Amino acid sequence: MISLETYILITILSPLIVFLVTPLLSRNPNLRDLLGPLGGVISSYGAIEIMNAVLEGKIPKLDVLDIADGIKIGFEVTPLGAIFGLVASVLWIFAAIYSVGYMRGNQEKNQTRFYTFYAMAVHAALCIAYSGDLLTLFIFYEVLTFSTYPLVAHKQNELAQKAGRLYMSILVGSSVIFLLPAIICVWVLTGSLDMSKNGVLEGNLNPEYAPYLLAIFAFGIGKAALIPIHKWLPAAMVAPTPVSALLHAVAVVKAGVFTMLLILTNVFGIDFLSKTGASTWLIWLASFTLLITSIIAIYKDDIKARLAYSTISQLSYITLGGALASAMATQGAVLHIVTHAAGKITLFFVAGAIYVGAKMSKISELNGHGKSMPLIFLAFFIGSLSIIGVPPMAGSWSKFFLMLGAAESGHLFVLVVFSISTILNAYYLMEIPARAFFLKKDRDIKVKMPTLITIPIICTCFLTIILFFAMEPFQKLTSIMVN
Amino acid sequence: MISSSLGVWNYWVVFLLMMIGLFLVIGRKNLLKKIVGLTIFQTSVFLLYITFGKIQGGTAPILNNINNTIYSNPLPHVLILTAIVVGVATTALGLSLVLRINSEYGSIEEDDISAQDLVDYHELIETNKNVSAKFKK
Amino acid sequence: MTDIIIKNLPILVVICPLMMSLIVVLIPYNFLSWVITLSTTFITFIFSLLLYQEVYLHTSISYALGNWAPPLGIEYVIDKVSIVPIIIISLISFITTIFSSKIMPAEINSSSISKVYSLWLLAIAGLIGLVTTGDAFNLFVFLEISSLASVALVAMGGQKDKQGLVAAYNYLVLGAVGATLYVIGVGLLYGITGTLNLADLSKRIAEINDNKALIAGFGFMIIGIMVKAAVFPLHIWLPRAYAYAPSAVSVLLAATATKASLYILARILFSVFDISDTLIINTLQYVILPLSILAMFAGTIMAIFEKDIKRLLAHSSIAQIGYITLAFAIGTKASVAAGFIHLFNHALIKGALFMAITSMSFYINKRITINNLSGLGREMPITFVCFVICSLSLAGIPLTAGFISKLYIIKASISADGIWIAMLILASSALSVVYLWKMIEALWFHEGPKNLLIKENSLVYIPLLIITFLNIYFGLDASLVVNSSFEASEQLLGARK
Amino acid sequence: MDKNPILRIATKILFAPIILFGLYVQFHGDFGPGGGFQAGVIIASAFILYAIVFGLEKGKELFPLNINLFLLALGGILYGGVGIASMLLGEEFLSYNVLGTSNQAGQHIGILLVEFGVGLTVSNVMIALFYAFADFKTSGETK
Repeated sequence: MISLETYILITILSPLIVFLVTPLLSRNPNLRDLLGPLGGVISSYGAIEIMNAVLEGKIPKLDVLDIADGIKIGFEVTPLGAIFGLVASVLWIFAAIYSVGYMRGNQEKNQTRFYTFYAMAVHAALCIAYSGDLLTLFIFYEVLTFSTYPLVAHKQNELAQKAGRLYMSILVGSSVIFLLPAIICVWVLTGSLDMSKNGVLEGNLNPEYAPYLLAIFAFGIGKAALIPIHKWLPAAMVAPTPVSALLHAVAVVKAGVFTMLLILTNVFGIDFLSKTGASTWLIWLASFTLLITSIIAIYKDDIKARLAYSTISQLSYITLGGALASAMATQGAVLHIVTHAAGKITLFFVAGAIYVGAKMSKISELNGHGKSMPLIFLAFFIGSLSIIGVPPMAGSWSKFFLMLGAAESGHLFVLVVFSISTILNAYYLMEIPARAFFLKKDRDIKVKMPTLITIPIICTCFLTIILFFAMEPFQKLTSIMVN
Repeated sequence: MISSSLGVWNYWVVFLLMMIGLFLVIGRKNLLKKIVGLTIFQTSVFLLYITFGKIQGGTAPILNNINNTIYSNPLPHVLILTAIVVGVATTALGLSLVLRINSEYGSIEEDDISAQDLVDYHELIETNKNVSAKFKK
Repeated sequence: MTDIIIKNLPILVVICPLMMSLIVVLIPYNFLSWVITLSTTFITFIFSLLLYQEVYLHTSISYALGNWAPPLGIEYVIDKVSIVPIIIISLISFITTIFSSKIMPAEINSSSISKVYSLWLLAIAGLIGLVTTGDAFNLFVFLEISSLASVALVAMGGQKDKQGLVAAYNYLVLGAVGATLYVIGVGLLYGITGTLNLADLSKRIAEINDNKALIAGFGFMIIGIMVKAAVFPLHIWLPRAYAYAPSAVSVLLAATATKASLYILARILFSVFDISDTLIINTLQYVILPLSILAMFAGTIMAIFEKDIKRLLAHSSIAQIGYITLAFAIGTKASVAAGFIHLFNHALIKGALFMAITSMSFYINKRITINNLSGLGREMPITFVCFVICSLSLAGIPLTAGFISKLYIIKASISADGIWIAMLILASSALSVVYLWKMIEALWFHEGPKNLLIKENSLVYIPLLIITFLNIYFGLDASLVVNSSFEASEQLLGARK
Repeated sequence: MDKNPILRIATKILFAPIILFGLYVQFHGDFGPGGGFQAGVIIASAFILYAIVFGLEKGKELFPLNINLFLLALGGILYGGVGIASMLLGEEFLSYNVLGTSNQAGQHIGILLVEFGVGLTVSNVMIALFYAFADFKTSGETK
């Protein structure tokens, strides 16, 4: 029976192999484009095996490289890591297929470079998921930022460069100035870089400084897009849609909130937080981000910009869940990672499909085009239902647990925040299918939709429904994580 | 009384020379005068070392066969021998540079030189600017 | 034969390049002089590796010259502290000599090539001697040998661009003033203690408590060395000297010259004087610490606004020197070790960056400024990839050597509860990303002259590949560098704090 | 300069004694004041005097540049050679008391050779410097 360590290797190394092999195959595009989904399937297989192992309570551990005494690159799969790893690898399959359809539909230039860095980004995300200690986490967090830069600045025109510069300065700046010293503070305080199930800071940090250390951490994780450091996400929308689909709905932002949750649970520890109340300020900040970005999303006319702001608000759901420092809320937050990933990737796929098929990117132009692209808008409808949290979709589970957690932790005003934002979600997401199906068409456009785009959309859309019924293994994993 | 002040007297000269040398190096704009200042500065160090070596009543540190004569300490003298050679090397290098600068720039006044350098620097940046401007669409 | 070599290793490392520099000057054929220089630097590197082994066999080797017993005669001291700069200098000089084969003839007319290589070996011998000697005045002699040879080398740049002469002139005058200040300091200390041997000096200084001449001597010595090490306010000579020197020379000087003087600064501060007496603590806290913080920010900001790339890299060197002096100024064992780690890593990083830029200007045969960088990335892929990796290493991005040194400096400053110092370090290193990114963006994204038919010459990019590989290797497996630095700081600070 | 007979004759007469005095200073270095540096400068001054009075070309004829460079390097190599010889004989670098039969003789030989090496180098450096400055054409000929 293959040992656990090789599963970790399978999951992590398959995107790396795709990264190394793709440039060699730039001659024949078909083989090169096949690599992506193939790599995705292999790494998902590994991820599923790891998840089963973690479900049985085993903790796969693998030390790769010993840099110096006390510093090493080592992998250790936490329940949270297993979930994120599975989400990233499974959705990579669909995103790889989708990007082939999109890139060919749009005749984009230098696709080989695109696919190589695409695979590298997934590799970095998976390494973050399975990282064993804070330093490995930081190393691959940086590698993820640097491997996504060529994707964001793909078009190489003036706009892409400016967006790339903003993207890099915020993400690298925040992680170098805040996250690195925070990690080193933990290293100095606890004497080692490792994390443990219910927090390492218990005895080593006197409680008054806990909020300040948490603040350095929170503002260090630029990818979790809290208010002052969220500007990079809308700016990164200038990238081609497969990039914003996988990266800004799944890999990059999820790595951010994954790191946030990991810090909150495995470095600070839930009961240490609830005891010292160190994260109350984070609850206020997350709720504020949540509401403000939902309101901004309403005024955004461009589809991708609206989805970008909706992503920022959904990320704050997860940060809020973690900050509530209650077992139930953390479970809700982790489940929200899964459901939001599935839902949001569908919405981004649809936005890309509309752009490729009908060359439209403004919501106001969508009136009456429901009939010409029925499947696409139906998928959008189901996806947004899941994000809003309507029962037959997976999103309802995570929102339910989040609200339960809010009640359990005694912060009742958070319940109010959740309900207001659900209403806002409904408003700005439902506007698109409503315009498409009910309003009158002002001009008709010949729609040419490549099949390679519709397949992934349908799959991810069904995923949101299947997840509603198949939420049981994820829920078991989060309960292992919490108690 | 004089001998005690004598020791002090030497150091006054040393540090006076040193400050004159430094002033010339910093104050003067002419490159040649800087080299002269530098040499004065280094000579003052030689004097400093020799005054350290002087032992009262000691003769020059050259062996003479009258036994138990007191010699002043030979070590500073030897060190200064090397320091002199170093001083010569520095001055020679400095002067040859001044010559080359004079033949390239036509003057050894610091202001004219830095003026010409500034002109060259901006010219270099300008020529490349329109090169890259041509390629920006 | 081998035991003679082993016994005389400390001196062999110095006289091997020194003697060969005298021989090389007589060789008329340019290629032959390059071959001899290359083999000499290679042998010196092998000797330094053997020395590394010897030092870790018995903790410190003292080698008396000309059968005068140590306190009187000149004593060469090799211990775990001085082996670090020796390895740095010999390694970098070997790689740079490979690099100089194609680059040197392009900038210096063929009649004076063998003279340049003799000066080249002389400068290397001076630097290695500076680091091995245990005698204060002998240190001055080597200081002068290395700086005069470097001035002459920089002046060679005057053949291509006349500003090289003025840069050499400034370097000479400032270097001579610095060295003379150092001699005055040594003289004052000799006047009080009566000895020139550094180890003996530190014993005698410990006995004298706060004698005025001692403080004056210390002051002169430190200022003199700070001029040579280009610590912030005294660094005016460095940008122009590195910018207008011939390409290969600027690579050598950028990576090794200041490193030797920084090591001497550490040796004077910590081993000659005692870290626990108030004089040193005050100097560290109220002089060197603020100066290095100023250096970090001034260097980086100057680099951001600089147009000429070689000057930009020189300004960034000043900022990096600020990191090293800051690490020394914090004064704990961990921070001095972090200083040594960055001493090693910065030599690799800055050497690689200068190599990349100078090979680019060699290919397009023009002086590189931010404007004519545009589009070159696609024309010369190997050089560009190496340049990107090494600038990531400068910014301290993980998996590179720069990250390791940044990690340890911040850890040292935080554990010396200087969280503000850590924040300042990170802010300035984040600022350094600005000018690095400006260059990378210009190289890759901007449109430039197409199909320049640049054929990347193997002799030029092989050393670049070697040094980039070292940058990554010491990022992945830094245990060698980290352990020897901690051993060095252990020995340097000894039983003290 | 070269048409003035008094100077020409004076230099012709003085040339040999200066060299002789230089050699005297050179080889009496270890008893009385003297040694390599001073002797080298004295010997160099003889050649420079000749070059000044008889013109640079004649000076170069007397003492050509490439020999000058060769001797310059030879002096340094001699100095280092003594050191390496003593190293090969088992002692530390430059402990030349090993060279001779007894310590005393070894010291004697060693210091003599070393001083001679220094004398050679210093004299040739001074001459080289004089040549460099003397025929420096303003056209920027390389140093």
